[in-house]
Amino acid sequence: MLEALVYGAFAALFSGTVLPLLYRSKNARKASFGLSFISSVLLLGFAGTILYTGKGALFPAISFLPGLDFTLGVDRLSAGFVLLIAAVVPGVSIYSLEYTEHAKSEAGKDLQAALTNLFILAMLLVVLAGNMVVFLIFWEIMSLSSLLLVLHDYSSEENKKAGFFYFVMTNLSTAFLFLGFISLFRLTGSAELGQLESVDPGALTLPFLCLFTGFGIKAGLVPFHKWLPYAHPAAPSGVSALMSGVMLKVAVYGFLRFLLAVPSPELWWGILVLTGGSLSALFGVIYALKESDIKRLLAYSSIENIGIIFIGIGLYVIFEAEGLPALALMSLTGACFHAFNHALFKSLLFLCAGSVVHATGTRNIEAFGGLVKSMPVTSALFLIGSVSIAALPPANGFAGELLLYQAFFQASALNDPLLTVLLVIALSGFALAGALAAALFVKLFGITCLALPRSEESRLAEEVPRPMLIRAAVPAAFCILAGIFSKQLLSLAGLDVEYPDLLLLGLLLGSIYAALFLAVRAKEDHEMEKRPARISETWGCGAPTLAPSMEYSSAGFSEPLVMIFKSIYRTRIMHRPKYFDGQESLFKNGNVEIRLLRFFEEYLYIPPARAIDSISKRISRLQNGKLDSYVLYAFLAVITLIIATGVLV
Amino acid sequence: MIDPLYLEGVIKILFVFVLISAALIISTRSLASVLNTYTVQSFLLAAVSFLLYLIDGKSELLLLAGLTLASKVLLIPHFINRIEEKIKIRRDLDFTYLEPTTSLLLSIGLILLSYTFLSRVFGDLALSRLFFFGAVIGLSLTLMGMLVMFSRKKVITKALGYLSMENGVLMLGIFVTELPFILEVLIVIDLIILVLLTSILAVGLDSSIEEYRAKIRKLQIWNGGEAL
Amino acid sequence: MALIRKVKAQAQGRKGPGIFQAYYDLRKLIHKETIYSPASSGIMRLTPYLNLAALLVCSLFVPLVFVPEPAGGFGNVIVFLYLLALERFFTALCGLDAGSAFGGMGSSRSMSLAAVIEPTMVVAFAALAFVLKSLNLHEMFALTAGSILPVSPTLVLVSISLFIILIVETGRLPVDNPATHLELTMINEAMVLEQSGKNLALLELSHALKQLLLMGVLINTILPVGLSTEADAGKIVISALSFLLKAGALAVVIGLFESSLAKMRLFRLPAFYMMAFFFSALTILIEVFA
Amino acid sequence: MIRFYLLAMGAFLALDLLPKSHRLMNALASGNALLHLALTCTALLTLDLPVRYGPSLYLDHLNLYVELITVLGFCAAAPYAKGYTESLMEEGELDPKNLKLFYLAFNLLLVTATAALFSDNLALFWIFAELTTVCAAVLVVILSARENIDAGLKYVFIVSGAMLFAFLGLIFLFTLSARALGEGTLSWTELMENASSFSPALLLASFAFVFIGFGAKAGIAPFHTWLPDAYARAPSVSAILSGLMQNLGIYGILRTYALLRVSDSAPQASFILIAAGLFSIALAAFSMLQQRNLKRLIAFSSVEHMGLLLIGIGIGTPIALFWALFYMLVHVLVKEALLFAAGILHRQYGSNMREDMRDVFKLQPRAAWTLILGSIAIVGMPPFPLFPAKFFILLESAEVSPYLTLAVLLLLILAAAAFSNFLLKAFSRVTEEGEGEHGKEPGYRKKSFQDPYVVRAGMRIPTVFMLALALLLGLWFPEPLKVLLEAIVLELGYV
Repeated sequence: MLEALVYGAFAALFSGTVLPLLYRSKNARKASFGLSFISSVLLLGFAGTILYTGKGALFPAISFLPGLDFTLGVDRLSAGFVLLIAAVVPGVSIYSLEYTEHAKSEAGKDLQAALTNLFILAMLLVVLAGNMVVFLIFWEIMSLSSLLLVLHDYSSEENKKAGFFYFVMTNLSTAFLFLGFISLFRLTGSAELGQLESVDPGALTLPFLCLFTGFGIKAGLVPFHKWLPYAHPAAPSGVSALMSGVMLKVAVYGFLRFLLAVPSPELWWGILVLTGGSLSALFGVIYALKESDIKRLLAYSSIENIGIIFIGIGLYVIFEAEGLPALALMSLTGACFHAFNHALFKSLLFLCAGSVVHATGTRNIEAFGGLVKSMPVTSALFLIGSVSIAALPPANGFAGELLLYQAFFQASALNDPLLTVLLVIALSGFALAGALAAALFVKLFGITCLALPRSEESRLAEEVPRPMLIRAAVPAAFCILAGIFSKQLLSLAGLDVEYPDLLLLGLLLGSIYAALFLAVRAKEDHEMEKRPARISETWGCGAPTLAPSMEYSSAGFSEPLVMIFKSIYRTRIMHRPKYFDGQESLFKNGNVEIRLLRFFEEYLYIPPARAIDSISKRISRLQNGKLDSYVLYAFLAVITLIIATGVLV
Repeated sequence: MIDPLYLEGVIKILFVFVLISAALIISTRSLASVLNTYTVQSFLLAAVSFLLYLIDGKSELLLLAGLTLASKVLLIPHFINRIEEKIKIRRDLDFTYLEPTTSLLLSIGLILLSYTFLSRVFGDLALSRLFFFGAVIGLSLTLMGMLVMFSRKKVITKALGYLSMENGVLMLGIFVTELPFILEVLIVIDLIILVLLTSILAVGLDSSIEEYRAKIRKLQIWNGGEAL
Repeated sequence: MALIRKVKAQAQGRKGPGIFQAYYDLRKLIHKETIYSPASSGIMRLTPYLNLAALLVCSLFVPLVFVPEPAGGFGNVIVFLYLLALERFFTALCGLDAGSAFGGMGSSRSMSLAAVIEPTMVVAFAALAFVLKSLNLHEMFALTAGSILPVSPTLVLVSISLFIILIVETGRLPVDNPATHLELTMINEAMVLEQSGKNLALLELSHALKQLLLMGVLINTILPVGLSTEADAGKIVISALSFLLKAGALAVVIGLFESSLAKMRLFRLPAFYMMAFFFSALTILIEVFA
Repeated sequence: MIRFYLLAMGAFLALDLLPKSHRLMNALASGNALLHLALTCTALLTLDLPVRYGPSLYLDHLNLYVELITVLGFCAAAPYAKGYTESLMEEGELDPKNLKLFYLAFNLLLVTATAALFSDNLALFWIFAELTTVCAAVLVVILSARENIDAGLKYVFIVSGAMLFAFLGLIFLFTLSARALGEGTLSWTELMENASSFSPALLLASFAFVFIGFGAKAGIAPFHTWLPDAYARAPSVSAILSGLMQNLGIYGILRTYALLRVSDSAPQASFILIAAGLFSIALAAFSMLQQRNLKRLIAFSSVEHMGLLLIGIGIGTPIALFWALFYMLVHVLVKEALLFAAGILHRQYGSNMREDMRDVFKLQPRAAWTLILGSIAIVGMPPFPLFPAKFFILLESAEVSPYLTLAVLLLLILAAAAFSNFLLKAFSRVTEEGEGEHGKEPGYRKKSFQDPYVVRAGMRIPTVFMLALALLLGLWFPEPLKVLLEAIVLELGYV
C-alpha cells in the first residue's frame, strides 16, 4: 500500500521528466508540473503515515551491479525529509508552471520542466537510498540536474561563473563523500550505512571528517559556503527555492544518517560541528545584512539557517557523548524541525522574491518599495515569510529555535564546566544571529514592501498572475500551521520533548488581538459621525511632499550594524589611475572604489585556484610539440624506470 | 680450429669498436659519416656473431650474421643514401639539449648504469664474463641510440639513432641467450618497414605538400606491400 | 514610568507632572482622532493592536503578584523573550512604513541595538535558568518566592545585567531619551512618530506594560520578598502592595540613574551592553565552577 | 592457423585494392569489421575457452574481450569514416587518390590488431603490435599535410622506440624460460604455467621493459606525448583508430603483470604500475585545464583514464581488475562518442579551437548534447557506467592507501573542471542579432557559420549508438558480461 504511493510518486516524476522532452509543447510542460504536484501529494500521504506509525519499510532490492543491489529504504528520519520535500514541491511546481514560460527558447522551457522533475526525483531517491552507492549515484544526479538548471541562461557571463564555481564545489563535496563512504565501506565491509556498532570509534575519525567536509560543502557551511550566493541568484526562482529549501537539507540528511548510525559519537565531533554551525550562522547573517541583491541576501540567510541546524546537530552529538539522551533528543528534534521549517519559509521567500523580481525586473532592493500597495497579496505572503524566518512566535521559524534554546538553557546539566562555557558562548552567538536575522528581515520587508516606491519599476509593478500567488500561499499556510500546531506535530511524530504549546499561545494572541481591535473599532464607530479618520501626509520636517529619495535606504538601514561589525566587513580601496603617457606622469583620469573585501574568497578560494592554474600552465608547457623533447621525456622515464627497478630488485 | 680464448679477445676488441662507433654516431656532424659509422657498427655486429659461431657452432648465429650483413650493411644504408640524395641535406649541425661532448660524458654514465643494473638483475643467472659484457654493451648501445634520437635534429639522424638502438637490442639478444632465428627475422622486417616509413615521412617533412603527394603516390604500393 | 518622570523632574529641581499624568495622556489620546499617512499601509494599522496583544500575553508569563502553577508552557522564558522580539519587530516595521526618514532611522537603530542586546538578554535569562534550574519563569519565581534575600548571591549579578537590559529595552537614558524629539537622539520615539490618536495610545500603553514586566522580573529576582505562591486573597493583596512598593523604589532608582547620566553616543552603546553581558556570563561561570 | 587467417586477410586486402568507388571500399571495410565482430561473438559463444590452435593461435576470454572492444570500435568507425572522408574530400583536404591507402590501412589495422591479440607467442604479439603502430601512423598522415606528418613521425618514433625496450623485456623473458625449462619459449601459456619458477629479479626487469613498450602504446605518461598531437592533427577517424590501439598496450601490460603475480616481485610491479598511473592522471588532469583545443582535451582525458586503468590493474585485487576491465569497454564507447561529436563540430567550424565555436546549440544541437552527455559520462558521473567502475576501483585503492584515493579523487575533480570549463566557454557563445561579421576567425573563413553542416546519417548514427550503449550499460549490467569478466579474472590467476 505505502510502497504503491512511493512507486506512484516515482512514476509521476519520471514521466514528468521524459514528457516535456518527448512532446515539446506547453501542455506537456503543464502536465509535467502537474505530475510533480501529484507526486508530492502522494509523498505527503506516504511520509505522514510512516512518521505516524514509525514503522520503517525496506523496498525489495533490485540486483543492479555485480556485488551490489539497488536498495531503497525508509525510516522515520528519511520519512521526515521526504515530508520536507513533499511540503516544498507543490508550491514550486505550480509556481514554475507560470515562471518557466518566461524562458528564452522553447527548448529551454522543456528542459527546465524536465530537469526540475529530475531534480526532485533525484533528491527524493537520495533520501530513500538504501546504501552508499545508490546514495552517491542520486547525489550526483541531483547535483548535475541542479547545475544544468543554474545554467539555464548559459549565455550570461555571471551565470557561467556561477555554474562553474558550483560545479567545482559540488564535485569537491562529492569527492569527500566518496572518500568517506569508501573508508566506511572498508570498515564495515558492506555498502549499508547502518552497521557501525561493531566498529571502534577511533577508526571512524577519517570517515567523520570526510563526510563532515563533504556534506558541509554541499550544505553551504562556512567557510565552504561561497557557492550558494553565486548559484542561487543564477537559478530560476522556483529552482532556487528547491535548492536552498530542499537540497541543502538533503546534505543535512546525509550527515544525520551517518551520525545516527554511529553508536557512540565522540565529544570533539560535536564541538567541531557546533563551532562550524555557529560560525556559519553568524557570518551568514552578517554578510546578508550588507547584501542588496534580494536573492543573494536570501542565499546568505540560508547559510545562516543551515548554521542553526548544524548547531542543533552539534548539540545533539555533545549531549549524546555526555550521556544526556533527553537533551540530545531535544536538540536533534530542534535541528530536524528547523530544517523542515526552513525549507518551508525559505521556499516561500524565494518564491515571493521571484515574483517581486518578475514584477519589477530588478534584483536590487534599493529599487523596490511600496509594493504593499501594488502587489498586496505577495507582500502579505512575504510578511508571513519574514515573520517566520525572524523566528517570531507563533510562526514556525520560532518553533525549531525554541527547542534549541531550551537545549542550550539546560546545558547546566552538563558536568563539564568548560563545555558549559563553550555552550554559553555558542548560545550568545546563536542569540546574536537570531536578532540580526530579525533586523535583516525588518530591513528586507520594510524596504521592499513598505513606504514609497523607490523606482519607476516598482511603482509600475503589478500583481503576478494567480498561479504564482497560489503556489506561494501553499508554503505560507504550511508556515503558520506548522508553527501553531508544532507541539501536536511533534507528538504525532512520536517525539515527546518538553515543549510549550504554541497553539494555546496563538489562540490567546489572536483572541486578545481581536478583542482589542473590536473594542477600539467600536469606539471609533460612535465617534465616526463626529470626526472621520483623517488621511494626511507624513511629517517631512515641513517639506511639502515626501520624495522617495528622502526615505531610509537599505544600506542606510544596516549602517549601524555595519559600524558595529566593521571588523568583519573589511573594505579595500582600489585605485586605478589612467595616464596619457607611458611614464604615468600625465594623469588622465582614474577611478577609486572602496569595495567590500570578500574575505573568504580572497584568502581561501583564490590562492589554491591560482596555484593550480600556474602549475597547469607550467605542465602544459611540457607538451611543446617538439619531437626531441618528447623523446627526451621518454629517455628520462626509461632511465628512472631502470634505476627504480635496480633499486626495487 | 682457432683457440676460443683468442677469439674471445678479438670479440672484446670488437666491443670496444662498437662503443666507439656509437660515440661517433652521437658526435659526428656529417650525415654521410653517421651513416657510414652505422654501417660499420652493423658490420661489427655481424662479425661478432660470426665469431661467436666459430666459438660454439650454432647455425643461428651464422644465419644471423648473414642476415645482418644483408639487411643492415647493404640494404638499409643503400636506401637511406637514396633518401639523402632526395632531400638535399648533407650535414646535421644543430644539436638540441646536448652538445656532443656532454652527450659523450653522459653515454659513459649510461654504460655504468647499464652495467650496475644488469649486474643486479643477472645476479643469480651466472653468465660468463664475456657474455655479460656483451649484454652490458647491448643495453648501453640501446640507450645511446635513444640519446641520439633526441639530441639530433634531422629526422634521418633520428632514424639512424633508432637503428643503432635496434643494434643494441640485437646484441643483447645475441649475448644473453640464443633467440630463435625467426625473432631476428621479425625484428629486421619491422626495422625495414619503419625505416621506409620514417624516411618517406622525412622526405615529406622537408618538401612542400604538392611534390610530396607525388612522392607518396610512388611509395604507397611499397607501404602496403611491406606491411603484408 | 510616571514616577520616573516625577523623580527626574525633582532631581532636576522642577516640579514634574503628577504621577497619574501618563493616564491622563492616554485618555486624551484615546479621544483624539487617528491620522494615517498615505504612504503607510496595513502595518500601520495592525501594529498597535498586535503589540498590545503580544505584551498582554507576555504579562501572563511574569508573575507580578503571585505565582500560578505553570501550565501549557506559559512562563517559558524563550517564548517570553520572543514575544518581546515580536513587539519590537512590528514597531520597527511601522517605523519604516510611513516612509519618513525619522521612522527609518529609528527602526534601523532600534533593530541594531536590539541585535546587540539580544545575546545579553538571552544569556542573562540563561543565567537565571541556570541558577534557578528551570526554563519557566513561574517555576523560577516559585523557587525564589518568600525568601527575603535573593536565594543565591549570583542572582545579584544577574539582576545588574537585568537592570541594564531594562534600561535598554524601555529606551531610557543613556540609551535613548524618551522625552526628546530631536532626530539625532531619538530611537523609540522616532518609530512611533507617525502614530497618532488611539494607536499611539495603544503603543504607549504597551510600552509602559513592557517596562512593568521587565521591572517585575527584576524585582522578583533581586528581592522576591512578599511574593505569594498560592492564589489566596490576603496574600495576593500583601504581595500586590509589596510589589507596588518595590516597583516604586525601583522607579526612583531608575529615575536617579537616568538623570545622573547623559545620553551615550550610539556606537558607544555596545560597550555598555558588554557590561551586562559580562555580568550574566560571570553568573553562569560562577554557577558552573561552584 | 593464424597463418591461414593471415592468408585469408591478405586475399581480402588484395581484393581491397581493386574497387574504384568509395562506396564499395567503405562497404568492404565495414564488411570486414562486421566479419570480425561475427567471428568474435561466435568464438565467445561456441568455443569452450581457452583453446589453442596450432603453435601460435590462442583464444581465451581476455583476448576475445579486448578484440570485442576493438572490433566494436571499428564497426562504429567504418560508417562514420565514409561521411567524414567525403566531406574531407569536398574540402579538398584529402586527396582522393589517398582514399585507397586510407582504407587499406584501415583494414590492415584491424587485421594486425586481431593477429596481435590472438597470437600466443609474445614475439608475434610484439611484431604485430609494431605493425599496428605503422598502420595507425599511415592513417594519421593520410592528409599528408605537414602537421599530420609531424604527428605521425612522433607517433612512430616514440612508440617504436619504446617498443624496442619491450623487445629487450621479451629477451629477458626468453632467457628466464630457457633457464627454467632448458628450452626457451615465449608463449603466454607456457610462461604462465611456470612463471613461479622464474627468478623474480629478472622477471621484474623484463616486466619493467615490457611496461615501457606497451605503456607507450597505451599512452601512459610520460610516453603519452604522441597522443595529443595525433588526436589533434589527424582526422577524427584516424584519431579514433589510433585510440583503439591503446587497449592493445593495456592488454600487453595486463598479461605481463599476470605473469608476475605468482612470483615474489609482484608488489614491486604493482608499485610501478600505481606510480605510473598516478603520474599519468596528475599530468593529464593538469594539462587538461589549459586546453582550448577540444581534441587535445579528449586526448589528455584518455591519458588520464589509462592511468586509472593502470591503478586498477596494479591494485591487484579481483574486484579492482574486474572493474578495470569493464572500465576499458565503457571508456572506448564514451570516448568514441566524444570523438565522433568532436569530428562533427570540426566539420562545422573547420577547427577544434574553443574560440571558433559559436551558436553550437543552434547549428549542431545533437553533437552538442552528445558532447555534454559524453563529458558527463567521461568524468564518471552517473547514470553512466564509468561511475560504479570508478567507485569500485577507488574502493579497492583505499586498500593500498586512503591518500592514494584522495589524490586520485582530487585530480579527477580537476579533469571534470577542465571539461565543464571548456564546454561552458565553447557552447555559451551566442551571436545576438546585429552582431558583426566574424570574418577574422579561421572557423568562419571556411564556411559562413549561419548554415549548419549537414551531418550524414552514417556519422550521426554511430555517435548516438555508442552513447546509448554506454547509457544502457550504466542502467543495466548484463549477466553474460559479468560471467565473461569473472572468467577473465580467473584466467589471469586472480583469486
